[in-house]
Amino acid sequence: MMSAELWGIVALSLRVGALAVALTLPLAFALAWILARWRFPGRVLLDALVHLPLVLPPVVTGWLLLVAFGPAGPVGRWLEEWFGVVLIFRWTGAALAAAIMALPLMVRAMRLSIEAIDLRLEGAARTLGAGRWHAFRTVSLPLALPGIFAALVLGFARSIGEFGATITFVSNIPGETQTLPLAIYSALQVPGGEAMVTRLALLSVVLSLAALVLSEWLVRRSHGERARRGD
Amino acid sequence: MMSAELWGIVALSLRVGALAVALTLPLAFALAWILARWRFPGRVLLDALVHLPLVLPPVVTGWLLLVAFGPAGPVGRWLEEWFGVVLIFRWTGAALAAAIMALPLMVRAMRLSIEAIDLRLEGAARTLGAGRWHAFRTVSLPLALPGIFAALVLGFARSIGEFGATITFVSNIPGETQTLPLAIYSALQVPGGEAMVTRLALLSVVLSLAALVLSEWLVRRSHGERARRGD
Amino acid sequence: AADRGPVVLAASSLQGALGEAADAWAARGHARPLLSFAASSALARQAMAGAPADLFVSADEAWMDALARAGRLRGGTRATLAANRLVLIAPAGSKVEIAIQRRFALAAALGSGRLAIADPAAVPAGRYAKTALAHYGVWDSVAPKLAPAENVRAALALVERRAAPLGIVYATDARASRRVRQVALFPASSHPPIRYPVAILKASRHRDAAAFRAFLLSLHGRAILARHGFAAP
Amino acid sequence: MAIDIDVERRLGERNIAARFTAGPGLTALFGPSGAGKTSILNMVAGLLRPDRGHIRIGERTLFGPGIDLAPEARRVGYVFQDGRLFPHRRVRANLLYGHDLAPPANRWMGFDEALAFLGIGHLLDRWPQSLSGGEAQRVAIGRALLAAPELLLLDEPLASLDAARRGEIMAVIERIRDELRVPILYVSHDRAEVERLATEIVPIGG
Amino acid sequence: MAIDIDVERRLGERNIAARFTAGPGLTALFGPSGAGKTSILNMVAGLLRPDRGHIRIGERTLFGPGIDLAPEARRVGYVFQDGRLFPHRRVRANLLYGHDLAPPANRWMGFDEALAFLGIGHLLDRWPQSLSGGEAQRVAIGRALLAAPELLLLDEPLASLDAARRGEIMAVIERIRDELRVPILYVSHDRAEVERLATEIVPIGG
Ligand SMILES: Nc1ncnc2c1ncn2[C@@H]1O[C@H](COP(=O)(O)OP(=O)(O)OP(=O)(O)O)[C@@H](O)[C@H]1O
Ligand SMILES: Nc1ncnc2c1ncn2[C@@H]1O[C@H](COP(=O)(O)OP(=O)(O)OP(=O)(O)O)[C@@H](O)[C@H]1O
Ligand SMILES: [Mg+2]
Ligand SMILES: [Mg+2]
Repeated sequence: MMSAELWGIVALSLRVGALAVALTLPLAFALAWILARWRFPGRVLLDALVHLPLVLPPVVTGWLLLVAFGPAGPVGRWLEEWFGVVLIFRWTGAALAAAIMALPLMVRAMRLSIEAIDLRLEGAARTLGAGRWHAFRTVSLPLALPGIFAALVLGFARSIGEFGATITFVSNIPGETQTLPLAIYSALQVPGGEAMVTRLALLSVVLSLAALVLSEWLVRRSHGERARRGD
Repeated sequence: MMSAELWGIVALSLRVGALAVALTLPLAFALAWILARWRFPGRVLLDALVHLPLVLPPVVTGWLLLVAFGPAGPVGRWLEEWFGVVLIFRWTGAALAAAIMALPLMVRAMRLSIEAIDLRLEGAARTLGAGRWHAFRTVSLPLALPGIFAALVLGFARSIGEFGATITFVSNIPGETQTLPLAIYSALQVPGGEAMVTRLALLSVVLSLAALVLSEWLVRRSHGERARRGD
Repeated sequence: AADRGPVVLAASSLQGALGEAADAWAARGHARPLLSFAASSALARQAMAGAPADLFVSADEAWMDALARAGRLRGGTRATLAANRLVLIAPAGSKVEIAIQRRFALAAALGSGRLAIADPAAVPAGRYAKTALAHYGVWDSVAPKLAPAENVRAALALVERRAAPLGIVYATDARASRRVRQVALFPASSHPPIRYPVAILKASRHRDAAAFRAFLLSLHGRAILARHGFAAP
Repeated sequence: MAIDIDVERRLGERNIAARFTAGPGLTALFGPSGAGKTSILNMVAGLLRPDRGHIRIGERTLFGPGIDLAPEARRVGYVFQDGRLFPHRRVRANLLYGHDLAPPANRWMGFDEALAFLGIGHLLDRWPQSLSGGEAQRVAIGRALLAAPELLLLDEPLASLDAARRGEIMAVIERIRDELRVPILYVSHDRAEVERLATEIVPIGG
Repeated sequence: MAIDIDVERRLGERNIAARFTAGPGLTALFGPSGAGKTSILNMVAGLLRPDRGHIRIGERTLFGPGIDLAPEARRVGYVFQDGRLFPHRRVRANLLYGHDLAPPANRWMGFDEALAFLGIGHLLDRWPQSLSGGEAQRVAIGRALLAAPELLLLDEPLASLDAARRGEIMAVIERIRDELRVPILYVSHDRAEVERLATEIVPIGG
């Protein structure tokens, strides 16, 4: 049995996770592609930049987000003036925080898959009349699917679990930014809150299990049937 | 210029990160192998279990560690009685926390690489007289190297950045469990600590940059020269 | 090791004051205590789990009570170390003027903004703030306009960064930040006393534990705390 | 359509160089293993950039001073020595890859016709990984022919095919050569094959 | 050493079945593309498990009721139709892989000897990816021979080799067959090759 309040928290977490992953996916893929395929000065620096949210404590990331995207921050002001977009204290801000925290994981997963692509297949596609873009879409992208799926799972799980950057950036507003981890945090702070913590943690686990099962199913559908001939 | 105190924090972070990665590497590889290659009932459950530290807020993971590995916890008591090993308030406990948080990332990276291995090469090795284990060591393992390196980088970066589980499990004891993120947290708590926060955050960045450069160099050494024939 | 001081688990907000006290203690030729600052909840749970620590200084009575109930405290060692006050703050440049009184116009002053406070559902400072606001009958009107932060420092940061036009934090936090301005001080009568209790843990093995506790409670110790803005209990 | 090739390219420590012109028809590149035959086809296809030289097919310059057409603009049909079927597409989708990209007006071989003479109609729903060596090779030939190329590059297309199948495919190649007048660059080690098919034989390396 | 094979195995919708005995020497499996030749070699090598049947080489039962030797225990040398060189090892390390695993007493071909007649001495420090088709094939042959096998499985070993090289390697195969008396299962589509080498010809499928 789940109260309406719990449902609200779960729904919000799902919304935040979904937006975060959707936001990050194209950017992460582009970064993975660039890091896997291009050689340019500053490549290692870009790589380090991508890893930053992993290395910095989440609170610092949240604080940097506050400084940049807050109402007084350069990006925040610009977003509000030009697009009327406000992120602070909004669920979209929570998604942004989760997205940034998920980025390094997603980039790495996709990069591994992109690096494993047999370049000769792209060459074959080109001789068959496919332009660079078409070959990318029909050959490289599908061959990178395992990494993309792994990125989706990792990114979603990370988003569902994101706490430090979120609470620092958008605070803990029930119904707006209070995702599962934030609710768990609140419960952990009070003596005797363990029962609630357990309940909420179990919900998180169920969510991620569902995401995993879904992704496994997608993977199997997309290329599980291709019998591998190991002989 | 860096004070002895800062050096101590950096050295401790490195020690914690190194032990965490060393601890996790074999376990993560085994899990990645099992998840990539074996089909058994409960596989998705194992997969979900591995993802748990990613989904749960770090404080919860830290709390669970405290409950299990604390002096009163079942594992903690057992470790102390039989091996005289105490983890709470020790840097080894910090490494355990970091290791568990890094586990899901490391497993996924290695799993991607293991799944990309051409099974026929293992077959070829077997016909040449290699037993299962020898074929694994000389063919599968080297072919999984990209994933192993990615796992090392991700795991180390995650360990260097781990905060929530660490402070909850082993507290914030200078010289023993106060790694960079915990020192950053402490600096954030004192009004006007931003300068210190910035200094410490920069140190984290430098550490991870160094780790990245090192790993890129290792990757290039291990198989960068193998000219890929993309034509 | 003999030259290691006692392990002190203390609420983060005491960091500056206890750090100075530890230095003063060390200057007298004692081993400097190992100070571990974190959220009271995290530290209390560690003590609850039987962690080998000597002293616990909490930011509120609730966690100390919980430890007492669990039998983790050494009898007769609980005392109040310091007290604190709540203040209403605004960003440094803000011109807002508000007097705290019955039904004062806090919601109106916030406009479309939010009130930064430590999470009232979780953090002691937030709970005190909630009581104080309820005391003046303004809680219901601002409850939908809160920005509940992870701790007092995070609430302070929200005001410093002008993400929130107003906030409620401890006097000690407001005092030390140049980016915020104290708008008003909450009368002590508006909320339960904000007290930092200290006690020796049952797990304590360090011979200096009692002496350091006594030092903190001595005139010298209280003077240090006062210098950091803490009130006498 | 005449073929005019003069290319040079360094590969590791080896220098691959070739210079020849050939009339229309099928030009066989003949030479020992490692002589550079595949490299030459790769340069013609636009997959390997010559260090210098030119590549002209009839009126079209594929490569030359200031010119380096993209592979997809060269309109070659390339049967690779190593197959290179797309592992993520079934046989049908492999065959249709180039077919669907070519303007219908340019196509000179129908899908069903290709299936018939290659004997691969029963393989359409299979994944490339499950094909036998010869089956994969026939699919690769079909994929190249169906892309409606203006120039065919065949790198040992008949290796590992049985004599009957080989004869049928050679007959089709002859038809492409004579009726459709598509120029063909052909690599093979089989004397009989080359003597039957080649209009001209160009020795490579040695 | 006599070969006694009777196997059956379902692959997708096809049923691969073969039943033959052959004396010592070189047994050629001859049949159209897709007949199941590679599958039979895979079953003999222990890479594909027959659904039923037995595989006996001389005195040794590799597969039979209750018996299923691991591939490494079968002591076969397999030249795959698709190369399968280890991409992470240079040519030298590829060649030495099986060589170093075999007890020195069992070896019947020296490293230098293999390099010489295969003409791959200059390739030792190269990565497999950079080899030409024929070069890779010769390295694969060398790798299999150097593993000191008691049974050779050769799947189109001479495809894409030039006539001169082909002749040299055939001479070596004849020597292995006659002097060393290593039994050989040989797949080829080339009539001339098969007629020159085969002691016995077994038709497969059709
Ligand atoms: N990256 C490289 N580094 C060094 N040598 C290379 C590289 N790539 C190719 N080569 C060499 O260039 C030569 C030509 O290769 P190519 O594949 O064109 O030969 P080929 O004539 O097609 O031979 P085959 O008949 O065996 O397929 C070979 O000797 C090959 O080893
Ligand atoms: N996983 C599979 N699913 C369906 N069919 C399969 C599968 N694996 C192999 N086959 C079929 O089994 C048959 C035998 O394959 P095999 O590779 O043994 O043929 P082969 O005689 O070696 O042919 P070739 O001379 O073309 O190499 C082929 O028709 C192939 O398509
Ligand atoms: Mg070639
Ligand atoms: Mg075959």
